[in-house]
Amino acid sequence: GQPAQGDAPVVFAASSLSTVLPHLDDTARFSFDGSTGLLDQLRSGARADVFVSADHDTMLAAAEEGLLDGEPVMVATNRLVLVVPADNPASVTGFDGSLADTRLVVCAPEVPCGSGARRLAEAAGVRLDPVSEELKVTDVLGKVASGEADAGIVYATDAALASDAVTAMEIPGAAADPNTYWAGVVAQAPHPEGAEAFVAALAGPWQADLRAAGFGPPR
Amino acid sequence: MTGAGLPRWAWLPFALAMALLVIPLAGLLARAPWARLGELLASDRSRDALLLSLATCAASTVICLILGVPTALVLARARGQWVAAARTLLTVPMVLPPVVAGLALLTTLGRRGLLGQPLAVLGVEIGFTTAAVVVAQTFVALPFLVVSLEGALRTAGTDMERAAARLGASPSYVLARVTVPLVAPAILSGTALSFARALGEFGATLTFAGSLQGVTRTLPLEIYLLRESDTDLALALAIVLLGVSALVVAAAARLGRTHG
Amino acid sequence: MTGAGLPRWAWLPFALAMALLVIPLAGLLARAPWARLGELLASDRSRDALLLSLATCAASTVICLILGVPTALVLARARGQWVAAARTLLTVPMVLPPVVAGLALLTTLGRRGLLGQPLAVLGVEIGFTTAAVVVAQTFVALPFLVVSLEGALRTAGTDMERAAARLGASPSYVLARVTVPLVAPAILSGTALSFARALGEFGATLTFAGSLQGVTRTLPLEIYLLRESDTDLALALAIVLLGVSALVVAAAARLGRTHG
Amino acid sequence: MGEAIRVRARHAARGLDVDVTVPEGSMLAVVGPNGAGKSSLLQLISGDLVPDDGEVTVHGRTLTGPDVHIPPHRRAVGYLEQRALLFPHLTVVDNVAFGLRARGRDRRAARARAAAELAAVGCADLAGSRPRELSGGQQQRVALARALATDPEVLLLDEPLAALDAGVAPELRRLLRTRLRGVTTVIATHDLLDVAALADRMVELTGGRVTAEGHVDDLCQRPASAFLAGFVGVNLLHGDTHGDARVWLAPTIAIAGAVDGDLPPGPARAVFAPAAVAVYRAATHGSPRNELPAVVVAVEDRWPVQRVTLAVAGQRIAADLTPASVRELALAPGDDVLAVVKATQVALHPG
Amino acid sequence: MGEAIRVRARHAARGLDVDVTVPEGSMLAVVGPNGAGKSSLLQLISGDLVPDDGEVTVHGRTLTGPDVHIPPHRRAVGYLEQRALLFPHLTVVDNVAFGLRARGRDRRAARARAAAELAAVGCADLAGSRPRELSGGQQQRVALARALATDPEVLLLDEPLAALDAGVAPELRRLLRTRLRGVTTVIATHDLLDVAALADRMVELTGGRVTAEGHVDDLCQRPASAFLAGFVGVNLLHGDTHGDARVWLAPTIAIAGAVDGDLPPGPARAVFAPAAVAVYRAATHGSPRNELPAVVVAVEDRWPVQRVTLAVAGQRIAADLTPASVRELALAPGDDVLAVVKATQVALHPG
Ligand SMILES: Nc1ncnc2c1ncn2[C@@H]1O[C@H](COP(=O)(O)OP(=O)(O)OP(=O)(O)O)[C@@H](O)[C@H]1O
Ligand SMILES: Nc1ncnc2c1ncn2[C@@H]1O[C@H](COP(=O)(O)OP(=O)(O)OP(=O)(O)O)[C@@H](O)[C@H]1O
Ligand code: MOO
Ligand SMILES: [Mg+2]
Ligand SMILES: [Mg+2]
Repeated sequence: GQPAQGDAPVVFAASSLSTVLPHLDDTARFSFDGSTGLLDQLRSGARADVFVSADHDTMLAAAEEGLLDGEPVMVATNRLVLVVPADNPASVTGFDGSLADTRLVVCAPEVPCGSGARRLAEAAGVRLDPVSEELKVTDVLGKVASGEADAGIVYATDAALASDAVTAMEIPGAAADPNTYWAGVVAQAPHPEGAEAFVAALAGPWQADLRAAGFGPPR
Repeated sequence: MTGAGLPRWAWLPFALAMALLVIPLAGLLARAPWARLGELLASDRSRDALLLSLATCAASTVICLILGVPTALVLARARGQWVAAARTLLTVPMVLPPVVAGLALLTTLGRRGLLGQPLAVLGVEIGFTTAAVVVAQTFVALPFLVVSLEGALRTAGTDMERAAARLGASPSYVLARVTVPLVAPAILSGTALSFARALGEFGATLTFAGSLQGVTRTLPLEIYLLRESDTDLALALAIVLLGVSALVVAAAARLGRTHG
Repeated sequence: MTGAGLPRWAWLPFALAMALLVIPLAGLLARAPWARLGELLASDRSRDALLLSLATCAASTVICLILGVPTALVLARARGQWVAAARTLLTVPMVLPPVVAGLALLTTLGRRGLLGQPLAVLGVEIGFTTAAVVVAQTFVALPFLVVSLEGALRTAGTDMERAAARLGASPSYVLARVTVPLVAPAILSGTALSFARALGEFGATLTFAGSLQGVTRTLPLEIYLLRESDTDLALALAIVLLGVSALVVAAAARLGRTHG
Repeated sequence: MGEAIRVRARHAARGLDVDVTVPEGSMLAVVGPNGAGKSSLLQLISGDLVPDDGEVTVHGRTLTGPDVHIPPHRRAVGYLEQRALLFPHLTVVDNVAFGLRARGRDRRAARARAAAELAAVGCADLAGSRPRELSGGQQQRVALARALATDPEVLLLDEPLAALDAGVAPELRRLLRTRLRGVTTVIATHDLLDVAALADRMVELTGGRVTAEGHVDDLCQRPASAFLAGFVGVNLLHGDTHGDARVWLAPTIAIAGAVDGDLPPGPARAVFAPAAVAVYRAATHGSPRNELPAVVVAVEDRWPVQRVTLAVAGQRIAADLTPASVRELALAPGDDVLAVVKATQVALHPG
Repeated sequence: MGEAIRVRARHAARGLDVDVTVPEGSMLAVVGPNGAGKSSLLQLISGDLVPDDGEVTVHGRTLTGPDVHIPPHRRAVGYLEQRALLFPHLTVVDNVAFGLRARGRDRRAARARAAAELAAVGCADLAGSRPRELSGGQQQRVALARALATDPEVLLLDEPLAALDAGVAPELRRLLRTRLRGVTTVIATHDLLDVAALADRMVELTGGRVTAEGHVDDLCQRPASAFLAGFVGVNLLHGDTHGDARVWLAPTIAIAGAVDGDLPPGPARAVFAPAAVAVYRAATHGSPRNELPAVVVAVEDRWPVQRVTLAVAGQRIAADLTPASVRELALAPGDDVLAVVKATQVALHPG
């Protein structure tokens, strides 16, 4: 159910949710940034009610540092896909040998999308030789969409947003090793009831909308 | 009589510099969705971001003026070894990567920060409020005003101030009625620079103030967010940002010329 | 005899400004892992990032000098309506949010960009190369040099240049032997500013050049990335960045003083 | 002694329309009130000012003409202003060597020549100093050495001594005279001492036009304009003569004097020194003296004399009296007196 | 007429050690070579310079003393420099009104007073102009009006006319004289005309110390130092007297003159004008005249006379001759001549 107006929560959410969440709840107020940046802000005492991270490690850290009230719940998954510019100038055929000698961009291993890509490549026996290891998935998508890069590895939801500029290709095994999204109520939340309601809605009634935006179901 | 005249070859590097700096701006303009501009900018999010940016920039610019003019005066007129040190310290925030600047602010003014903790005890919390945006903008913009104004103050020299003192004017009266009017063009252009820099502030705001629509999500943050989902709107907002900056800088230059 | 003297109250805003700008720096220093600093900085990644940053900044600073000094000269000495317009255009990149700056560069010099496309046909592609980092740094740093130098050139006036021309010196000789030595302190401080700004460049590099260890991942990018995995190392690198900036600015100020 | 410089030019914005020549190796003084166009004339020669129309030639070579304009740095013209404008970042010797270095002379040769020029202006010992360590007079000397080190065909001086202390100016004037012997020079000045000590010929400019031209002595002894008379420090009265060694200032007032050359009937002027004028309360009737009815306008101290300004037939003259006689006469503005001048001390000229 | 200003102060860095008083309502001229400490003395009075030790009192009030230092803006001391230093952003009338506005006077009253001061300096019609539209002379007038509009108890003038064209200076000097009647004033100057036209008393500073002090007429007529003699433009010869109206310059060379007051045996000096000196090639033996063996040092044009510098018994004197006589004598440096001066034109003083 919709939380009451007066109890509208402040939601700190990972940037990849910035398109879908405002459509789901127009009373809550959102602050979007990378998961780590948000964690830093919570550590510094930011007054938030809900924290939604785009990976498990960050949420775990938040829980360990006592920044959460109760247990976080997994609300979605997101699989990695291969994107190429709409005209596919390097004639990439998929997550295979055709990536050799192309200008491939991926995320740096320090960020979740980067570590995931590496795991998938190892499993598929594909050698990744990127020209750039970006700091944010946005930058990977930006470089592919502008044609600067021939291929890139991003989340399915990102690919969906830029569908007229890029073509997405599935990566074998990606659906089985997705990135997980977690939501939790922040300790000493100013709007605890709104927060609880928001997390519950994410895990329940809003699942269909998340799915429509390209997210996968929680596991 | 313009001195020795310009060496003719100087126009080549000038043209290259203009090309380097102007062509990318032109590229941005070329890609902008001009036809849909009005419609795009009419959205709630755009309006909120634009109004928030203008309001916070106005506030931080006023603070920059109040703090910056006396600071430039002290740096230009006081003597001693420490002045050089103070000047260097003031310049550093100007060149810090904004994210590092934001981290520094967070460490200091955050609820658990050096100053933030005692302030929080007093019930004052600025993190993640509009006030935090103003602080971040002031932090990055203030040095621009101070540095450009200090140079002008040194150039203007102290002759007129001495003449005023000899007519019986107190230091404050001299400041208000002689010094400030004399360097008015520099104050104007310095103000324009710091306003424009505040308007473009991104990294420090994101890190220190967060990105909450209508509260802390300024124009650059909105552009950053929209880049992924709505490139057209992002570009449209970038054009607005660019236009406001150029307008402010050009207006200050023109005002300064008429005045000076 | 320092004119009218400072109004005593001017020290209050000065102290506030110093506090606002210096305390966050102190906060950063306070949180830095001093004990582990040596060990942290010894890693390959740190070394690569630092060396890349120094090398690209050196290159972009040299380009800034080559392009910026004649550009400032043209702006200071040429006359006409268009000079004001050129000056405004040159200032805008200085205040653009770096991400927008990077977008602008991508639209222009990218493989499908205005200039990038013809260049790509000729086999020149700068995307994802160290050259792209230098271009991004030059784009954001050049205005700093031009703006500060132009002011100094106007202040210096043309008397000495005229005197030199009357002794038979050609415009180029006058530039090299009179104009440049006369404004040497301003050139120095402008160079320091643009070096430091280039060193801190983050958003434009990220958006335009990418981020590959040893090729395009400069110190600020490395700091941002390390925040995700190794906060201590990130802080240590931030301290290094801060130190190098402060050193360069302070050294230029000192050199300028001895010289001027 | 041929013609070294010829300037024939018009410049509407500066209200200038001149035709001036300077003979080889001589110095021409240009005098005239503020804004008369003195500096503009020099700038035409240096190439800093482009005339609307006309020609500037030096030694027969056209520097400025209908289709030519040699820029300042390619003219062999030296220019010295009120301010020395020494380069602050160079030592004194390098300042002087600057022009030669700019012409590609090697450092050693340029320095040697510079040292010689410095010695010539008595500043040999300052070679290693910085300009800011020099007094105003020393700076001006060095600037002169610097201007001369390039062997300019022509030297232009724009009030080169005006900014100097009265104590330094005479010394520098002496130096200029020695050093500029044989250099074709044009000097714009407000100071009679410059003209007297240095120049051969002079030109009076008024409102951008040449209003008098000739040898210094001629113009000083027979000043034709109020400006020149004031410049020289003598009294000038205009009137008419019937050709009888008297000039009528008014129907009943005439001044008698010595005729120098011809004095045909018509307009004429009388020239005499303030020191030659005595003031009396009542008529004296002595030997051939002029007794002109006058009104006291002002009395002013000019040690060691008192200068009394008088109005005679609507014109102004000055009388230099001893303080004692002023006290004795108790002169005050408005008093009616007689200005008495011996006829032998008055020179009459036509015009 | 009591004492309005008393400065008794030492300042080691400026090499200053002075004790000077200025009587109420009078003008004191401070003269001396460059660097003598003239400006420093004025700065002590204005409060811009703090002495190491000493006191500055104005009308009995201690402005600077062992434990007091009233800052410049709280002293009722006006200060006028060479440069007018008008505020470029204010109109002329607002420049003049500035001091009153700074004291809290309302705009209307301040403007009215300013207009009156402007009228007094003859610049009423410039009230609405900007300083940059004014000529140098006009700027200096406005600066004077501005300084006087605050009714300073004391006015300090630091070479206020030195930067002006020779044409404007006399007029401004006249104005200063009228306008400063009754204002206690100290003027530092290099120009005898300033002293003669304006000052009552004068002080000679040399190397930071007072080396002569007294009434202008006394010091000018009996200059005791080479600086003062040169300043006044007279010749000064030092020697010894036996008390017989002669001063011995060397064992065989004496100059006779008129004794003014007492002349006890001992050191003495002879003072006479350059115009009183004639030059001969051979002895003349006429009425009571001095014929001093001399060597020509230099000949210089000083229209309308030629100035001949002579060395007499190791001292320098100047002789002003007509160009005709110089030509006739064919004088050249190094020539041996006789300098002839009538004894009645030489004043002898002790000291
Ligand atoms: N740079 C300039 N631009 C336009 N007009 C000028 C400029 N300089 C001088 N004038 C005008 O040209 C005329 C001649 O000026 P010029 O400087 O030649 O006079 P001057 O005889 O040298 O005067 P002064 O004795 O004051 O030096 C004046 O009316 C002056 O206002
Ligand atoms: N601001 C200063 N700081 C240090 N010393 C100074 C300063 N101004 C002057 N002096 C020194 O103090 C001494 C007296 O200088 P002052 O300016 O009073 O001389 P002055 O008589 O006014 O000379 P001038 O005729 O050149 O104006 C000089 O030795 C000078 O070098
Ligand atoms: O350099 Mo930034 O963090 O994109 O403003
Ligand atoms: Mg002139
Ligand atoms: Mg002085």
